[in-house]
Amino acid sequence: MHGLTFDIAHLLAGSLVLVSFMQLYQDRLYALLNIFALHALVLAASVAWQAFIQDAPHLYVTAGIALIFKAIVIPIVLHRIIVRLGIHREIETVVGVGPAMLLGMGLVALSMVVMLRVTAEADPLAREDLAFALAVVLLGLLMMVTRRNAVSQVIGFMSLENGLVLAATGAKGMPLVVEISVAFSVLIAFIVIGIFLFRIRERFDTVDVQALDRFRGERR
Amino acid sequence: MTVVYALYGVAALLALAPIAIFLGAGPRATNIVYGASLIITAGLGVNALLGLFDHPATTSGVTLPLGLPWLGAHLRIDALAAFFLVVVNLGGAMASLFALGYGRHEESPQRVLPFYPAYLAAMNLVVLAADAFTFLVSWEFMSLTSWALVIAHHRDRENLRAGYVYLLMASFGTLALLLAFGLLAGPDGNYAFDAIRATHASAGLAALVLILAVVGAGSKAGVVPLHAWLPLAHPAAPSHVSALMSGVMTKVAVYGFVRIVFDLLGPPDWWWSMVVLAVGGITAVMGVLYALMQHDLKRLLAYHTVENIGIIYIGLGLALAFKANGMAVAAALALTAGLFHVFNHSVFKSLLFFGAGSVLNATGERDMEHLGGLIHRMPQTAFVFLVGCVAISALPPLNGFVSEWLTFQAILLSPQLPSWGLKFLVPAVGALLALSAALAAACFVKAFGVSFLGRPRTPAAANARETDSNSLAAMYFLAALCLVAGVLPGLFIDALAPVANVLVGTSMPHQSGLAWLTIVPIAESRSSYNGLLVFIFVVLSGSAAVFAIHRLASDRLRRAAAWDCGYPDPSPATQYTASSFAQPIRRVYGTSVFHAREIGAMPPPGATSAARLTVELRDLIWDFAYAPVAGFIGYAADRLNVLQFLTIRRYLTLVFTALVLLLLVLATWP
Amino acid sequence: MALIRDFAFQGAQMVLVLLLSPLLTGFVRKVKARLLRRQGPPLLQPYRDLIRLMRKDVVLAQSASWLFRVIPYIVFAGTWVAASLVPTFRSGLLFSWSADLIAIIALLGSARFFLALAGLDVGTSFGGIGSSREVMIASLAEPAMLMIVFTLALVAGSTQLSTMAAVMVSGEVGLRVSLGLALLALIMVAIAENARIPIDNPATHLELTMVHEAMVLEYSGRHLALIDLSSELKLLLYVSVIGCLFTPWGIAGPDAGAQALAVGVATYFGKLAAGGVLLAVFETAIAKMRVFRVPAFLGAALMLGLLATLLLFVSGSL
Amino acid sequence: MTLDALTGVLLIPAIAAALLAVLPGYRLTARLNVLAAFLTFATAVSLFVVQPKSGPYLLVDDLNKVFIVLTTFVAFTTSAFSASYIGHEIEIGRLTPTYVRFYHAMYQTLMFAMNLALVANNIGLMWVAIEMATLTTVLMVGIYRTHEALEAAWKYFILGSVGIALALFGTILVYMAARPVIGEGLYAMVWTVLVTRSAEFDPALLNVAFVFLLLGYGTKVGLAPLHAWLPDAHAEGPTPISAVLSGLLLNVALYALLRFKMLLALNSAAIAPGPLMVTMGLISCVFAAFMLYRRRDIKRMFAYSSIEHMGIIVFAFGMGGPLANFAGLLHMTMHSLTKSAIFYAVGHIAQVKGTQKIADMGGLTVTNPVLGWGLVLGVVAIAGLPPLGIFMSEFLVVSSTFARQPGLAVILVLGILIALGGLFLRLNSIAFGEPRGPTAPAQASYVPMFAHLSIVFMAGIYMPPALVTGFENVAKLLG
Repeated sequence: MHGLTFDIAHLLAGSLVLVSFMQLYQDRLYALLNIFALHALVLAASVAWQAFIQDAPHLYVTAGIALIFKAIVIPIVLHRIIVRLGIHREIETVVGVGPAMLLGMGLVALSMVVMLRVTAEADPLAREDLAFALAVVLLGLLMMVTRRNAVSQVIGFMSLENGLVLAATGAKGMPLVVEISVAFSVLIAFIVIGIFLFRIRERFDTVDVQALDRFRGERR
Repeated sequence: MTVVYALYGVAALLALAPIAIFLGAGPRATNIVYGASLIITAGLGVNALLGLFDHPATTSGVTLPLGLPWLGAHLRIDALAAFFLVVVNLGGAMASLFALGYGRHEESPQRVLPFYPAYLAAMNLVVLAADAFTFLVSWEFMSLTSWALVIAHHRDRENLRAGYVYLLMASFGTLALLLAFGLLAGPDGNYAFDAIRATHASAGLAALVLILAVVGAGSKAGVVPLHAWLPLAHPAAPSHVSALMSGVMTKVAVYGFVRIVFDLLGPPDWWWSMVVLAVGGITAVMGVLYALMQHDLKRLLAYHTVENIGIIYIGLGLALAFKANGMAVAAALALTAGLFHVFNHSVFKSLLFFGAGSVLNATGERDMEHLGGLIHRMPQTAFVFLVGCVAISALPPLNGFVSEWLTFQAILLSPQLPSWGLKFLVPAVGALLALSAALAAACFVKAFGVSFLGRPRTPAAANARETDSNSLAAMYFLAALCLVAGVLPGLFIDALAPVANVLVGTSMPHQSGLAWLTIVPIAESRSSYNGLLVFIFVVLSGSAAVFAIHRLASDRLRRAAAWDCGYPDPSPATQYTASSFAQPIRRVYGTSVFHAREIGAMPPPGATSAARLTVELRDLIWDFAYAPVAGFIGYAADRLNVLQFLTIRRYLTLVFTALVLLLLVLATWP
Repeated sequence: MALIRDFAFQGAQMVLVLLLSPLLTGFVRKVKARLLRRQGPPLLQPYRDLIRLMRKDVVLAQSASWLFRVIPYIVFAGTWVAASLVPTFRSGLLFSWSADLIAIIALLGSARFFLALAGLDVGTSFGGIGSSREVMIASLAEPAMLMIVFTLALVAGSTQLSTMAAVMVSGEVGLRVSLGLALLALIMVAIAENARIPIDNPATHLELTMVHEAMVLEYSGRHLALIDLSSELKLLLYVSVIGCLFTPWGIAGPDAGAQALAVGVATYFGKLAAGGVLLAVFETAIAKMRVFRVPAFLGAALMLGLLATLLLFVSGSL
Repeated sequence: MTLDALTGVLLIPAIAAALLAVLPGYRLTARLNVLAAFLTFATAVSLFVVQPKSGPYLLVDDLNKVFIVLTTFVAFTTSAFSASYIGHEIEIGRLTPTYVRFYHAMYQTLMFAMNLALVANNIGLMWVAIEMATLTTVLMVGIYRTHEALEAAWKYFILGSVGIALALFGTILVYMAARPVIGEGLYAMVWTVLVTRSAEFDPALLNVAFVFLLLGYGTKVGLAPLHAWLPDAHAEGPTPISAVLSGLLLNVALYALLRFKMLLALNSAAIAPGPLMVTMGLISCVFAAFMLYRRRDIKRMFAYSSIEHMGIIVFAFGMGGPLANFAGLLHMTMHSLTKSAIFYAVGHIAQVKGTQKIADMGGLTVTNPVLGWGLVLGVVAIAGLPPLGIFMSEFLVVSSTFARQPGLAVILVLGILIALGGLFLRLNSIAFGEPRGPTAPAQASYVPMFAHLSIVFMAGIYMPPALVTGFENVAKLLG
């Protein structure tokens, strides 16, 4: 019994990492969106599974949020934004896909090394999960820093946060998980609205130095 | 008891500062503030003097519940402190008296009056302090108040720059001292001086502390190469403050040095003296050479302060050398020489700055090239200024000579020193001292001759007015003091005996008992000097000559045009100027020290334009010590400033990198 | 009784140097003239010059200040006092301990200080030239002189001229390298200080290379007389210093009898004469050097003095 | 939960925020704002009289008492300052009444969030509170709706969110480390429980957790290289918010960091948190010192000086030991007071001159003596010159460090010196020299500014024994 539960949990967590890699691989926005939806889907599945094996019903809420909000609502909204801003066929990676993948490998390895030093009596499930979660977090961050496009950076941030949720749900009996996932959804909503309202076109970094000079008197 | 009285005085001065703010800017405010500080500092001086003479009573401290919580503010007067308190408050009282007249011409008194008493109080507190924290607070407070006084005339960009450099160097020195005290106090923080005395630092630490003390106190005293701020800041302040900064504050810095090195640091190592001696010798000569190249009167005086600090350090270095080799008597002689010079310099440097201030008031000029002939318009100022010049040039029968004579006597005792380094260094330092003395005389011939003698070079100089009675009173008093200290040095040497007793364990032989008030450093067979007799001799023979000639030969006198080998030129422009007077010496020393170059631009044949001779001087110390630092900071600031203009993604990259780095640290953690 | 005697000797010394100094100058001039196959002025010419100048009116420049009129007396007094403290024919003078050799040098220094001021007082270009060059020369000569003093003081263990002379005359000193160096340096300094060839030319006017004469150009009458007298005193002083330090033989002790005193006086005259002749020969043999060669000359003197001192510091016996 | 001072410091701002959100009228709301802030402060002070017992959610001990009182006090004075500041903003029409209402509501919300973060006994709750504080400040930074304001707000928002995420991950890890020892559920996140058992936690987990917490909350503290949001947020928001950010929010984040440092310090097997903090502190100090030199915007300059001082404080706490901890606490207090005072002055100056460009202001001591000298005094204090309080703390930090780690102390001293150079370089042209720019007299209340400065001045000369013992206890607590 236990073996099976473990394996399924591992399977889901590992596939989450895998999906993160697939995200890194994409350089077209639509594709990226779809992959992210998949990411959220896998997360929802693993959270649900955790809810099941820990028989902690409140985790189902989290799973639900992940499913509805992240896997459906956000992608649709972002899709519309992309259309609105007309940036759907941009190639906007800073470093090429290859190097990004390599970096990703390195990060996964790093997170394994860091996490597996944890002594085993912290129960193995948590340990493996944490390793995967850390990997997902790092990959999300990597995504944020290797993409120029606001939308894909949001996606990066969200997959980072998926990693957090994975860790949180993996942490058996952790209180406030639901609250935290809600809080994060709010945060993301803010970001998306921000992009939408402030017309942040291609990227966050429209930091036009000239404009800064003019306005802030920070001329060099 | 002395301490308590002193504290009352300091408190009164501190209270005077906020009062001054509300008194505003009128002449009334000036009179009140300077009058009050005159009275208070005079009282403090007398108090300290009494303390110096019956000093067993004075070595008593008080501890106020101020400053560091679990330590409190320790305040204490021992002989050393008492002596320096005398110096400080004598200078303070005279400056206040002078300012009673001078201050009336101040254009922005409200920027001077509040800080002036606070400055005096701070200098007193530095000397009174008996724990590291109180000492440093007062020390930096002293810098702060004087900084405010330096930028009193802040509309002049130069003054602002001077103040800026000054504050930076002052804080640099303070931080160096802070580190020194950090070492002395040890990890569990025994900041009280008594506790520090009780523990003896290891040789390595002591060496570090010595270096830090030389740097920290030196940057305040203005030893080369840390002197750069001094000639900028001292002239920028109002003249009575310049007098205080040059005549008194540098002495407070010397006090800090003596307190740390002779008192707190424990038995000296043999090579310490070499550091101090080398610094002193170089400072003396460089200072006077810089001074010779100046034609701004106050800046010239400021550079001379650097020179005299060098002389003082030479005395202290010799004392250190003798002390390290257990030659207590010689050490006492050298230390007394150094401290006596401290007193002398504070007297005649204040006098000279007062004179410069009076000239500034009378003509609005600091540049000697625009002065001249003032002896006709301001005879009294000229007379006292002349006295100051003779005194600072170390010429008998005035006081400057006595202290340098004592230093020479100390040098003559040094062949007994065992260490070879000293055997080579001391004669060289002696030569440097002699050189600086001779150059100082040259420099003051220039200073007095160009600004007071000759014919007026500008209308301002031609229409100068004699300065007011208060200023004159202050200057006459100091001039008289120069003479008294010159002809009756025995009294002062005896007064310094307790200080020497405290610091090197013994003192010079008692002088006041000797016949004709002679001074005898070691033994009469070795050397002796009697300023009084020499003075009387000179006066007698001089007046005898006058009497004889006027009685027996002629006393007739006709006025006529100057002879000048038959080519008299009415234009005052044909006189020797300051720079032309310095030209031979510039040729001799300047070419190497300042890379001095003279560029003569002749007009093309037939052109009627004038030929120009321009002189280029480079301050190598600035170029090679200060400019690079400033350059580096500017460079680094520019490079780092890029980080202000990154894009959010790049900032995220920074965060990401930091995270990965830390995780790597963890991964590689044993 | 003894006190009165000492007073008498001190007075005698003062009068003696005052009276002898013009004679020495006259003597040097005479010898120089002879060496040049000239008749030369009579020996007593300097006295005549002085008296004549004394009688003349003083013509004072309009721009001259009170200081200008005081300075000659200060210079004279300072030099005279300095000269009268140097043991000439009898050591242990009453007041010799009131100023040691360093103080004597410093007294001359103050005399020079005021003289240089006088050069600037009237505000003419010549005076300026003179003063500026004078102080430049002094700035090297004085340290050199002090180094020499150091050397001798280290040998004698004292800076008191009487004691030094006593030590020198007692054979214990012997011949020393450092003393030789010191003597050489002292002669060079003496030449510079007394404005002799090759540093300066006491006999010229209206020449851009002159130093001392340019400084006192504006003086006339009794003032000029005093200035001249003091420079003559200065020459005498240096000769007697050299005499009392390097050839101390014959100087009578503090409690010497009449015959010893006679010897002392005789030897002193001898020393003066010898010094005068040597100086004259030297001056006629050598040409005046350019002003900006002077620093090298005096720098050499300074280096010699420093070297001598160093030798004594490093090993007491050299 | 019972109604005591502890809940008071939370309820008062909450209620006030609700009220202010609906009440109209600038005068009334401003007064109410001040009143609420004062009540909160009074309640906080009462914590010293009667110490309520802490529950699983809320906690009060010596450590956070200091923070709470400091926070509420500065919040109170700032509200007084903001009353006069906002008045002027309305006059010149930079803010509409609607925005002012929003502003006041947000102000109290921020107070609530910060107090919650300080009294939270549950690390999850603490995290939520800090996130809340961040979001509110983001909204206030962007309140002027200018291009640069939005730019700054956005930057702050993104970097802040990432920081929050990292901090959360750290928090989760701490829970994971605690769970095997304490058992599942609430108590594995309760601070007071964690402290007692942390020696048995898994060190490796704690290490990773601390790394994430250091970076997450360090972003809020403004440690380089995570500081990027701070200067712009200070420069573009309303000045009262700059004061609150520098004076309070940084401290709150620092407080969180300290809590976790204690946790790690108690576990001997885990890595020593000290070196990490020392390193980041030194980097921030020196880096910010250099950044001061090329500043053109007065508020941004003082923001960088905040970074520098946060560096010094983190350095001190990283060094540890009773003396250094004491110095760190003292420095933090003094810095909050001084820096907010400076921002009060700067706010009025910017209003008088109508700009924040240093190049357009000059000779303030001539045109507006009180403001000018106030600023000079503030800069003198912040530069660490005596006789003001920061000198004492810097004295303690440096002298106590130099005996243990000479190299570090030297670097720190250099940083301080360079910073002093940068500050006075600008001060010269702002306060002295020929007057430049408009010279209208400022209609301002100088009370808050001089209140702070006089406290700092007093502290530099005389520290009341009660305060000293309090700080000493905390220093011991921090180990």
